[in-house]
Amino acid sequence: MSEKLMTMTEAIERFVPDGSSVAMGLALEPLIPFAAGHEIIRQGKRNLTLIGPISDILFDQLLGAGCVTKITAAWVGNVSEGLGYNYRRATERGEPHPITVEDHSNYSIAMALLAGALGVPYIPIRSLLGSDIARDHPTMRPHNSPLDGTPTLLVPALRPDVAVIHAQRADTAGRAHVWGGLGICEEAALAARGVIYTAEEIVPPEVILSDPNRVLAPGEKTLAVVHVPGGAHPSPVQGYYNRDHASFAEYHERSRTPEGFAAWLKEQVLDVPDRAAYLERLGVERWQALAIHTHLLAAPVDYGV
Amino acid sequence: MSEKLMTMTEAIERFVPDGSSVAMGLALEPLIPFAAGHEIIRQGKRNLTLIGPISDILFDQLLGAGCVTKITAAWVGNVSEGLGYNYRRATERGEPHPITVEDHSNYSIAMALLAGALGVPYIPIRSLLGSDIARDHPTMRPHNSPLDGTPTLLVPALRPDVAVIHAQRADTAGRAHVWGGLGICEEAALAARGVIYTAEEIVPPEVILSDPNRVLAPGEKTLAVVHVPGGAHPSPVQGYYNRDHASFAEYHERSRTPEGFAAWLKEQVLDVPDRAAYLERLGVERWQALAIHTHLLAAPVDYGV
Amino acid sequence: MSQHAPFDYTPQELMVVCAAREIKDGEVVFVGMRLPLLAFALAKRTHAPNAIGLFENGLVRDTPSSELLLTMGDAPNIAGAEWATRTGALMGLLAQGFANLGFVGGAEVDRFGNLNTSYIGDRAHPKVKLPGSGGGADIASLSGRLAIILAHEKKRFPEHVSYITSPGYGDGGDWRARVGLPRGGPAAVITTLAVLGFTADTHEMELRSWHPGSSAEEVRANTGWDLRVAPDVHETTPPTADELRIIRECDPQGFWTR
Amino acid sequence: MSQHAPFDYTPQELMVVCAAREIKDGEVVFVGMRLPLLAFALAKRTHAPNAIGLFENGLVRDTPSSELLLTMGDAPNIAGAEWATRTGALMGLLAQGFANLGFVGGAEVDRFGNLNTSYIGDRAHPKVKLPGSGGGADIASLSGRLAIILAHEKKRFPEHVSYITSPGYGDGGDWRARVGLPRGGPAAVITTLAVLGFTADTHEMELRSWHPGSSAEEVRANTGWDLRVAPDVHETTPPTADELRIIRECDPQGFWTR
Repeated sequence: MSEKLMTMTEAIERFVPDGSSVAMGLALEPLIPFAAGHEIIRQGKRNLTLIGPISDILFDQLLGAGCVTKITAAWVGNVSEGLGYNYRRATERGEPHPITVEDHSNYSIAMALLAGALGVPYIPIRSLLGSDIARDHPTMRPHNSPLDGTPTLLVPALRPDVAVIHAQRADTAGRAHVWGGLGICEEAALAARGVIYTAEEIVPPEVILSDPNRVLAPGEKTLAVVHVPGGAHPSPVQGYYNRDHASFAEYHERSRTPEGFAAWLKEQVLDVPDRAAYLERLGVERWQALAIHTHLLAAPVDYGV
Repeated sequence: MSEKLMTMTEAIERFVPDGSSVAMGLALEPLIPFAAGHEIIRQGKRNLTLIGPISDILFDQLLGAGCVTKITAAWVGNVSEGLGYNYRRATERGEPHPITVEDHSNYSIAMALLAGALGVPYIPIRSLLGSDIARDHPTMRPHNSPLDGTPTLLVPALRPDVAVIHAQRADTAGRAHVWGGLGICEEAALAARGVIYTAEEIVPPEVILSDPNRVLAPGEKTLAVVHVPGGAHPSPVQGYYNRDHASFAEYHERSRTPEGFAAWLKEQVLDVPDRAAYLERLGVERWQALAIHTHLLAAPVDYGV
Repeated sequence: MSQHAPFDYTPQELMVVCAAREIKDGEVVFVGMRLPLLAFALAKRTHAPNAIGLFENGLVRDTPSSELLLTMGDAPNIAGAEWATRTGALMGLLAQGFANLGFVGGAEVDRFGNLNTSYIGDRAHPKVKLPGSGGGADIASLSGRLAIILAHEKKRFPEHVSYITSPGYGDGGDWRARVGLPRGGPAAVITTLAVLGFTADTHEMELRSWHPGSSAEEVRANTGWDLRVAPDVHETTPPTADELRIIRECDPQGFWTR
Repeated sequence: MSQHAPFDYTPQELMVVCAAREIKDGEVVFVGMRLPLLAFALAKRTHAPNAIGLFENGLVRDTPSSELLLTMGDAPNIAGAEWATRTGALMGLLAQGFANLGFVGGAEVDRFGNLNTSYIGDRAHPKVKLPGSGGGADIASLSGRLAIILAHEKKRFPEHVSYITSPGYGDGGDWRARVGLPRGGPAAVITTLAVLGFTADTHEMELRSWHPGSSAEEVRANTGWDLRVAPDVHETTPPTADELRIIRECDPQGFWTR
């Protein structure tokens, strides 16, 4: 089992080339890999296709930074605040440059990645029939079921080049425990050609192997494991820290204008070397306010033989 | 949340009517609900359709007892010993009566139940193409993908009337924790119109809700919860007891002839009122020999907020 | 209480109460975000203690969250859930017909209950790009009944939405069956001014009740077509003191309700 | 060693050794049951320490089980797995092309490597009803290479199997591509008498090596058609003392190997 632990810089340099398709924000509001996203911005990646269900401001940040030419998602904005201004500027005015958007619903993006994970060409669903999402989508197509003639919408398999997933803990061989809200993390990890895990903790293999039902995907899918405490802030990590609602509000205000966003980006991303510096900038007090105040341990489970 | 705890007698009487389709043995070799199967035999259920991936002698017993008219499965026999003699007698000589067999593979039965769980009409797979399983199956059909014209085999959704699942622990509201080898338990629980859980332990709801990622399916799917310690013997239950290999060997020998099977059935099922009496018959010494000798606890998980 | 009610609550609080009233006891409710989160909590604590909540991030809850939620993925919404699974598995239950009722919001709703949360204006060069469907289009496609919540402004009630994100009744009548949707359709539209429903045959929107302080005339004047009025149209029953107390316990800062 | 070898090991032990030799280091192997379980353990402890094992009950293991397994679902095979998931998810990886090599057993194999584990004789009134596919048909359909293990008896080697449970090369040539199978096909047939392979063009079975104590003649006499013989046919390299020691450590009672 090869060693997959590396720095964020190396992981993004090696496994997120310009032009690649990158699945992120797969657990919906929690576990969003902001630290990885910010490193993508710092490295000036270009022509990325971003894939995800909803994206709680991370996609908006990558759009504003000019890294993205295509969005394949069900929702892009700021969940607690509303619209994403960079998403609006990109789609309405082509700023900083035009992008293409492949609209999905949360069910259709989940089924597209599930089809990729299952190695099947498509999954025929009965949602979105009659919607303009189905009408305008470049690859979904209506098809009457050969079994009974009823209408279905074929959702073609989607296989991202890489999925970036923030996990509570991982080992250096690339196996991770992820818990809480799971969203489409598993479908994406299995459908992707490879996975980058960013993790709150790096633990010995025996910790991960002590609970194989909790492992997200086999280590053979893993490209890199990066140790990034706080790597999902301002999104929450079950059992580690809560959502920093104020950061989402602040981003909403400051990203209203291109100039405001540019200043935010310089201050929060470009002038910040890494996540440790980011958390230092955030300040101990604010960080501690997000800390877990009530620990809720899962009941013991015995895999004994 | 309604109370769903009841006796095995009541659960089988109410929720496994003659002629129903029953999914069992869904974790493959472990967690086979033998106690429930034996109660089905004692109640003399008839014209059942049994659905499962493989069946490690439980299906053979139900066939020999005359409960079954149809098998929808990938494999029926005795995993550590080989063939199932009642399955042979039923298919080769129509004894005790003729049955129909819908052959599947483990992947196709999983996809049939997954399609039922996802509410989609079918899943198009690239396995079994050119096989006689595909040629002879009454409802699977070859179909070139409308997306790229490549051959696929459409596996239609399967929705059992009831899934019977043996769990390590459940609460009286019908939520269960199942761990270890999972097989197609989840697909079947979600595809079935209802679920009967037989459980090693009945625990307070807070134990189950302490680990929502470990819950197999929502309680609203549950018809009944039955407390049956040892209810999976001779199959194993991770963390509770190991597989009783000798019982499978003994069954193999004794079921070789119809007379031998009849004697086995009388002794092991018909003359045994319930699982407690069954375990008493088995004997403390033999039962203790199957006990967990090495406890292997899963690493702690915090759902804290 | 009721004659003073208009001064005792905000429009959002009344909308939460109207939304809660759509939930019948024992129903499985696809909750979604914002006001419906409070409506679910309110219903559970009043007339629907056995209601079950579904969330598109993969959650099933038989109890409301212990804390105010700004997102469905906040840690308190996951702790104590009865099931936390994959979005695909949860949406599969929705596709099976597991949800009796679903809630969605929107920027625009039209005469036949079609919702737009994607593009205002031309799809290629939109005047406003909205965030998109999320799970809304699925909830609208697959729930047994749909309740829509939005602010009542003329621009938000065009005769035809510029983009159908979440299908309502299309162009009316049996459109849903014709396009292959397995069930459902909008049952209620809850706005800042009124509660509206849909006629049984043509599935056209109609005014069911105006909120205290508003009127049928004001509602029709703020609707982008000649809105039908139900024969039994009446004033919306205002919130009770109990309902308001519970809402304010759930949202003490008024994040969603002020 | 080799001249005494025939007396030092059982046919099953030699088959385990031959099966292990099919596993290359670092490969992902769909293990299945019985002898391949031992072959996987042997390969891991000798030339293929980085091989990964897949099991159709949803397991991925990077270490062999600590105890002898009578079934893949035995508790020791699950404890310490690197992934224990749903059969559907695991089979999905197989369908993606994740497995380099798969193992299957069978009751009958024919000239083009098609396997029957379902019906001997007429499907409607079979002479013998075998247990069926299990995951075998999927492993044969979707693995990068397939290794088949069975006893070498004439009745088990008919020119055409009476029922194709697990597709080999059909009627030969490019049949797999024609029927739409995405990859793969049998690479080796390991029997009690020999190791056989398949020709590159017609995909017809051919003798590659006879086991010590057997001969090309004996193998051909126990095969139900005029079996081709590879130009470089030779005697099977017998097990080494190390290989036998490891096998006997894994199966001290000889449950699978005696």
